[in-house]
Amino acid sequence: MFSEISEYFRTEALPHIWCPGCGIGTVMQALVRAIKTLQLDQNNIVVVSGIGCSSRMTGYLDFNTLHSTHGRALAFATGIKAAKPELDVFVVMGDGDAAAIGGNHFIHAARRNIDLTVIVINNSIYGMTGGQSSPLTPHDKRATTSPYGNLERPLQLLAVAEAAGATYGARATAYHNQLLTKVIIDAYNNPGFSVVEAVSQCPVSYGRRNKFKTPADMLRWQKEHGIMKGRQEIGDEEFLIGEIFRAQAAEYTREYEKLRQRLQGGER
Amino acid sequence: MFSEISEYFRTEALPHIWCPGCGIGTVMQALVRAIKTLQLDQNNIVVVSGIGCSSRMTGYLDFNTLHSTHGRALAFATGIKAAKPELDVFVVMGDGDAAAIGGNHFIHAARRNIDLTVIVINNSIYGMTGGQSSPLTPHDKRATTSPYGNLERPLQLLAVAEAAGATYGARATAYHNQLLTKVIIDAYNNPGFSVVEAVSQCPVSYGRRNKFKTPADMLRWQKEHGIMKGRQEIGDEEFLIGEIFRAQAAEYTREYEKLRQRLQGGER
Amino acid sequence: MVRVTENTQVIVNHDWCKKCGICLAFCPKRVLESDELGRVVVAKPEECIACRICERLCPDFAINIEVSKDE
Amino acid sequence: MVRVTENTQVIVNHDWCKKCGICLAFCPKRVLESDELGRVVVAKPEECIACRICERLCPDFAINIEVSKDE
Amino acid sequence: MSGEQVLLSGTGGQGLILAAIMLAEAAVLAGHNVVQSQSYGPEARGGASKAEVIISDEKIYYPKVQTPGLVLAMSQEAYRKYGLNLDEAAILVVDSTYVLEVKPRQKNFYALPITRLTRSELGGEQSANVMALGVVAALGNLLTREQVTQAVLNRAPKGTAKRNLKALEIGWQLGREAELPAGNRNAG
Amino acid sequence: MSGEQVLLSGTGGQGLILAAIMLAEAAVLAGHNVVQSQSYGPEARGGASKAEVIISDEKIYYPKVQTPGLVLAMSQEAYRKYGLNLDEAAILVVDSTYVLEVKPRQKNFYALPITRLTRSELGGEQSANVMALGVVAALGNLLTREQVTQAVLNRAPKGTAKRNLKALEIGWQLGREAELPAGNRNAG
Amino acid sequence: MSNARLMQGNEACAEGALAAGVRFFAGYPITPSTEIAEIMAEKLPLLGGTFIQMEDEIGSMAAVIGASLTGAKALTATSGPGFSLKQENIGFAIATEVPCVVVDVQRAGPSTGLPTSPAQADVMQARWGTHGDHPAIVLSPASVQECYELTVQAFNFAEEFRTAVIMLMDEVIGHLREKVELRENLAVVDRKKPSVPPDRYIPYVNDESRIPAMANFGEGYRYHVTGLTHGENGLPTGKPEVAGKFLQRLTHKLDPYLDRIQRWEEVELSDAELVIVAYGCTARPVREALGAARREGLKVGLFRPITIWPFPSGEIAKLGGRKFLVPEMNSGQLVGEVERIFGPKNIHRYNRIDGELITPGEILEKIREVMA
Amino acid sequence: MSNARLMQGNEACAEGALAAGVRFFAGYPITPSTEIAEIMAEKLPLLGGTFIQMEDEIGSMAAVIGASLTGAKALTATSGPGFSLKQENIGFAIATEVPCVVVDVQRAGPSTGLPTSPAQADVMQARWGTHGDHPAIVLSPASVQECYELTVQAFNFAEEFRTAVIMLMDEVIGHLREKVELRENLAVVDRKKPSVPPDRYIPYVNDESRIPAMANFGEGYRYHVTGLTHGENGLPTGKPEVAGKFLQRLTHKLDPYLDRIQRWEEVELSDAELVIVAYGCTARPVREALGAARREGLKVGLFRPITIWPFPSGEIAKLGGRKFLVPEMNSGQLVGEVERIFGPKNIHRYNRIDGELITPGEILEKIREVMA
Ligand SMILES: Cc1ncc(C[n+]2csc(CCOP(=O)(O)OP(=O)(O)O)c2C)c(N)n1
Ligand SMILES: Cc1ncc(C[n+]2csc(CCOP(=O)(O)OP(=O)(O)O)c2C)c(N)n1
Ligand code: SF4
Ligand code: SF4
Ligand code: SF4
Ligand code: SF4
Ligand code: SF4
Ligand code: SF4
Ligand SMILES: [Mg+2]
Ligand SMILES: [Mg+2]
Repeated sequence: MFSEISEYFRTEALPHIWCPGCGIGTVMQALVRAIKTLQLDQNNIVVVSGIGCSSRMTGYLDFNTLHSTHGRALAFATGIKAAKPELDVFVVMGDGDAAAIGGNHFIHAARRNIDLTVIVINNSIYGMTGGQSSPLTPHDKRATTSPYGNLERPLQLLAVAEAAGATYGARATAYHNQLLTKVIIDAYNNPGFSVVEAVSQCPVSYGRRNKFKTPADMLRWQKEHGIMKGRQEIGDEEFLIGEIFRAQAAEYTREYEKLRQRLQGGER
Repeated sequence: MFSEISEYFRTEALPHIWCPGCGIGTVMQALVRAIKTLQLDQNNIVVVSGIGCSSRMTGYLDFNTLHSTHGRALAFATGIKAAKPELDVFVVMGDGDAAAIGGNHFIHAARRNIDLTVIVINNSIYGMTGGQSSPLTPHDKRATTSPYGNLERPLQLLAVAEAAGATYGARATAYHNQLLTKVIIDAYNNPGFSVVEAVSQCPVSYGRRNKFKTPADMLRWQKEHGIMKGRQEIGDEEFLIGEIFRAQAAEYTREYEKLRQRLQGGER
Repeated sequence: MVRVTENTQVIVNHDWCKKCGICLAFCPKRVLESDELGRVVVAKPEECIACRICERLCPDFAINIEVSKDE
Repeated sequence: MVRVTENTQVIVNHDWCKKCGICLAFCPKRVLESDELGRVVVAKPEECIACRICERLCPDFAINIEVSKDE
Repeated sequence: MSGEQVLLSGTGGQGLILAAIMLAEAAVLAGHNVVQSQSYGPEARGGASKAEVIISDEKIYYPKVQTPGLVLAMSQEAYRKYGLNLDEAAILVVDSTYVLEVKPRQKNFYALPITRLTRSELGGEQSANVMALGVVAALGNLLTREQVTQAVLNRAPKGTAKRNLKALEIGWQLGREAELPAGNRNAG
Repeated sequence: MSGEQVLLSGTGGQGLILAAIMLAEAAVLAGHNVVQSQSYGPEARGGASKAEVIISDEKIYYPKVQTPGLVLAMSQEAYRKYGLNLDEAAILVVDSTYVLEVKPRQKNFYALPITRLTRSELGGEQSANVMALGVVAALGNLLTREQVTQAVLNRAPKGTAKRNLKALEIGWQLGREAELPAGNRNAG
Repeated sequence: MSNARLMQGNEACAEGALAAGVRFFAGYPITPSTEIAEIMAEKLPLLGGTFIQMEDEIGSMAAVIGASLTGAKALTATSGPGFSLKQENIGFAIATEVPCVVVDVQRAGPSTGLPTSPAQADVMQARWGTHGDHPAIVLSPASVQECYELTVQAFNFAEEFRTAVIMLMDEVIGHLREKVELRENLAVVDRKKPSVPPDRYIPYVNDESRIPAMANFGEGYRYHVTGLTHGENGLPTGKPEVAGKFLQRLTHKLDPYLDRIQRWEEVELSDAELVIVAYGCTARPVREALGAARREGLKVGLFRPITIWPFPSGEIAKLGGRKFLVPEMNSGQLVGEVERIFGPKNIHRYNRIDGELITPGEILEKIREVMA
Repeated sequence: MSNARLMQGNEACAEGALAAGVRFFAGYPITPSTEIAEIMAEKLPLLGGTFIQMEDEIGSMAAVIGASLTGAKALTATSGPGFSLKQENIGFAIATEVPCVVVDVQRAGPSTGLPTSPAQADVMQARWGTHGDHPAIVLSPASVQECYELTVQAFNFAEEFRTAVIMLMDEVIGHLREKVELRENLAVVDRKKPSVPPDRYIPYVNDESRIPAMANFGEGYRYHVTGLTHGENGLPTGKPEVAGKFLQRLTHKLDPYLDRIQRWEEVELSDAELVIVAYGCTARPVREALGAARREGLKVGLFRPITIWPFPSGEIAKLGGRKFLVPEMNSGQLVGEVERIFGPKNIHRYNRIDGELITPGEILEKIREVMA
């Protein structure tokens, strides 16, 4: 029931602007349910987003919210967290936002292992601008700027996150939304840079061009192709869901606090 | 003897501007020796660099050379290679150039597996601007912007390259300069995005601050800490040298050419 | 055994519903149907097992399952 | 056995040499020394084994090993 | 002809921009000058959508509709914004499928079940835009049926030509018929 | 004092900017106004290096040296650029370690083996800049020895104070002695 | 039936680029410019050219410059936020004299602003957006036909004068559909190639023309391209004499060609007491209002700069003594250039910044007010 | 001995920031601004603050805005190429009204140019570098003492008027060492906090002051910050009425405060027949030349804008009827603003763009020429 979670929304801003059947709303619900489960102080939560359909999410959530510039959400969030580490900082980005223009901030936030909980809404496309290919568009799929099928390979976002130094990575889908809620909770609880890839449907800018008749068809595709981690082999269009990696490393803001204390103790 | 390779230099521009003992000159020699060995057509070679001490290399080399903007060398090179795939395109960058401001172009050039031969001169520091920490500065080391030792962890550049889709990765040092020549040759021969990390000494902006008395000390450190791949365990400041990874994937410009031909054959 | 289904209400907020058809497609009990203009109709409320699949998949918070406490 | 060392010439280009000391430090035969102003001096030319370590490590192309063909 | 101004309004996704383009294309085929423009909601989808066409034999400078000669409203909101206070000299067409509350109007008013008809005749709402175009073109007396047909063929996404031609035919018919009993009808 | 202009020149890495800063610092300690500036080669190293100090009791507007009262040249190139055509009223000091070819000059000329002396007395070239500073300060008659000493202490990188004080002392001595036989010496 | 085609401004721009010989496009999508990229994605591989979607606007600009160095005519297109990001590399193209064209389809800002609404607020940015002194050529089309023709012109200027040329469109014109004639006989200019063998090629020669001949990478003329100040040989130098000479040539390279570069349209100016200076989309309501004003007996005319930079000050100066009105969809940008000619007296402004196109009615009212 | 300290311009800027209460710095090194970052790296953790070196200038600007939203006074510093890259996010800070200060230590450009040489060629970019209409405050120090004091002032303006303020320094001033007194009694302004409880807080209220009170993230006032046009509640809207009102307030928010924002220095103007308008490093040779000129009997004075944007046009207008000379280390930028006041007659320029500071001798000669 919406009323159970309505306190976390700016209800006056609803209904939202997303298209019929767009998965972003479902991901938003999963995020809010995670925050409710975690019983976090609403005043202490910051949600930062970039620009894109996904990033419009911040306008609907009743926290301290920042709808920043395309690709830069993590850099804004880094400033927020570094300046005031006691805040709980969530970052919501689209796949283009995070992996195309924002790729550099992504690897460096991961390298610093700064304590941010990051949700990348992967709808395999630039939704907001009407369906151009993104770095996460699968090979051969169609987009307005890949009219003959995408020549490029999709970026393995979680693999890059891990190589760059992130300490938690997971994947779920709009369809697997209870898993999504769970991995967001785990991501929050990991004291470091934690990434959740939320596979979502964009029926309007991606589905139509790639033979999905209805939003429900896209959710069915998620259901069938999202394979719980553990299974040995995965097929062509299949992808793993669940926790993908976890690692140990020093967290940036805690290290910085140690430095402050060391220096204030007179040491250099 | 310099005269053996002098044809590849703009001799009138020498001596170069690098500090006494700086390793960039040694890396430049290794690169030129590789090109000589490969017997490439000088007119067909393009060398692109960004901004930094390392990137000044292009001014000394007698090829088609482009000294571009800080961090963007790979994006310039992508334009060159995509527009005229028959050119042999080498890209020379500093560690800051490639991994800090240029990180995004790095992962996307890797993802496209575009046929560029990339040499990242890793001197662990921003040399040109006088010794600020770079994303490859080791943890705890000193730099003008890490006066209390670097709090951050260095980026695993080759691991990120591999995760992002590069198909060849190797490491050598100014000291191991014959290995360096060899891996540059291999990198060139790999038809795809190929990265060579050339560990180099910056005695002035890094060495002085980090207890290296002389350039020779830094070369000795390279000699002792560069471990040929194959050994099972490596110690603290040690690093692997040699070929680090190799993979198979479609190359961007060849895929694009196939598309052109497919379309000109009337197919869509 | 308590049959919760009896006290379940399926409420559609038509102001928010965008007629995407997701709830219909995934309701395991086919409680929901659409009318000729695509509007969601709670055709078989009595069949609802309060699994909340519709609620969780609805991108628009437009479908609500209310289970009354007094079973 | 041909002793190539005999026909080896070690030539320092003082216009380019920056007195970094690398060649000195790595010459296995201590052929090279530095004078009081840090300039490279080919102190023991006859010891040179033409290993070219100095040449390859010199960042400034300032040291050259010439081996004459007629041994 | 000097400045026929047509405004097609509804919600994003109804394809009204494409309909407007087809109308404009037909006008070009007829040798007229034409400008076609549109305005979007927040970056292209969801909310209100408005497409405009001005057809004239003189040069058209200002590209936006100022005094529409014909308005199509395919949603209640669009009706409220563009239909409610429309000059009675202008033709108002509403899709009665969506526009349920209307203010009585003396003349030039046509409430036609365009989307409903598309569903029933073509099994789905796609092509409601082209059916609407048929209505508008027929009522507007702007262009010949051949010109509009050609425009639809030129601009319809591939694979949809047949369906759209059928929609156009029905729409054209609908428009013609609606006109027959001379104007003043309220089919609300 | 109105506008003492000092120019320290040589190559990057000789530490002349630091010497200039120390000189300026001493002038501040002495209560004068001062501006200190420098110019670099391509982003800070290798080539020619020039550091300037202007000391005055009036306000100093233009921050660059226009008519130097004292020039130190620590490389042949620096000598060529700033020493060769220097007005004979100005003092010229060259480091004879590096400046080997000089044009004869009637007065105010001091060729001193600064770097050579630093090497021999302090075992290495570091602190040649401070030795030069000593020479310049002593010859320039600008500041007291105490002020310069304090400035060196304030500005020397930590761990180098002792060495630098010694260099300063030698330099000061060298300057004083050079001056004794009254000007006109060519120690080339 | 005529052979005219109904076309969107963005589409006409893309067609113009193809007609000019463009065979390379690198870009990153952004409303309201995206259609240009989409059309290029479809058409370029068919023509043997290359379309590449880069990871961001900075990379797009870099790739375009890289492609141009190999000889390709290269285009990129963006809008406000992306235009801001491209500024550093636009400066690089200008400083290294690599021909290319950058389309900015203006939307309402600042920042994300009103992404789907029009504005004309990047006018000053188009001139001054990159750091350091630099010349600039900026064109402003007011119709779909002009989108086509000026894109060809933009490439001609880019190639002839070896610089980055800005096509400053706006959302109204970019998304408008009008009849366009794709004239085939448009003049197409190509960069001047070296007329000497490689060993005598001076890549940045400072001769009278001020425009050095340009060799393409891979054609045997090996030379160096750098954003550092450089000598005629292309190699970096910080020597004030050499750097200063280079910077003088660069900054003033367009001066001898102003006559050819500056373009404008004049409407009913001969007897006009009020001159309206308007460009881009704003020229259209002005055109419409002109008729109405004349019918009221108001002597008013239009001066429409087509080249907005270098601003045709000389031409406007000839109109001295009259009143001026500069309506803009910004809070007053190009009006400053008119003030620079005459001082602020008798220069009036009309500004609208809510994302809605100025109407003919507003202009008419303002005309009455100013002429009262 | 006085309590004055010898300090570099960049150092004084850093000290000024600390004196203003800055506790956050994010940056990316670039000559000739790097010392500011280096000093902040050393000092901030000692003071309980935070220094972070970001991956690039874009990220630095973003981090600074983020930090400011939590209540920290935040600084970044850069030079030309980095300033170009920051433009998009500078526009974001201005549009969302997040206080912060951006230092641009100008070097000679365009592009990489002459990285270690001075120029004043980012003057127009500092005003117009980001896309879309926006207000701008830009300060220009001419001495090391002023670097210190104006940095405090910059933060005061940023906090009071909720905007990004630009400290436009140059290589000469940034690297110059002079005596500085670190006055302790400088007024420090903090942003206005909400005076109402959270449920009555209107984050972007459009009241008479034009400057809404600002709540910091984490203090119980949950609100939305977006670069889209937004209503008083902070939520995005494209409605022309609402967007237009917001844009009007934003663009004109400084208008009521011009008196306080515009600062300048006047030297010997009362009887001056020639007014030299000079700023930053160029004011110094002018100051020097003034004495010599007066000794020759030439009646010349200096008007030195300290606030260069908003340009103190009103004040200069009062000097009408005299001749003007505007020397700049660019090819003519701020001179355009003087022309806008009077028209081009009697406005003279002197420009040098080879990376060398203009000399007093050059100015004197130009004075003689103009007054002849
Ligand atoms: C600097 C900049 N470049 C481009 C854009 C245009 N733009 C807005 S959203 C977007 C991409 C959206 O894709 P994604 O991040 O995947 O989000 P989605 O809309 O799919 O949720 C782009 C390119 C912009 N606003 N700013
Ligand atoms: C956009 C931009 N930002 C910053 C700089 C200043 N800058 C020049 S080189 C450099 C870093 C050099 O480090 P690296 O890439 O590691 O090269 P190195 O000098 O060590 O070889 C920086 C930050 C610049 N030129 N442009
Ligand atoms: S375009 Fe796609 S991602 Fe954006 S709101 Fe519509 S369905 Fe969702
Ligand atoms: S600063 Fe370092 S990297 Fe740069 S030239 Fe000197 S030694 Fe080499
Ligand atoms: S899932 Fe929600 S929005 Fe979609 S049809 Fe059902 S109730 Fe309506
Ligand atoms: S709760 Fe389950 S059974 Fe009930 S309507 Fe929803 S999906 Fe169907
Ligand atoms: S290595 Fe080269 S530069 Fe260094 S001292 Fe030896 S010859 Fe000179
Ligand atoms: S070639 Fe080998 S032995 Fe000969 S001087 Fe060089 S390093 Fe020494
Ligand atoms: Mg997406
Ligand atoms: Mg480096």
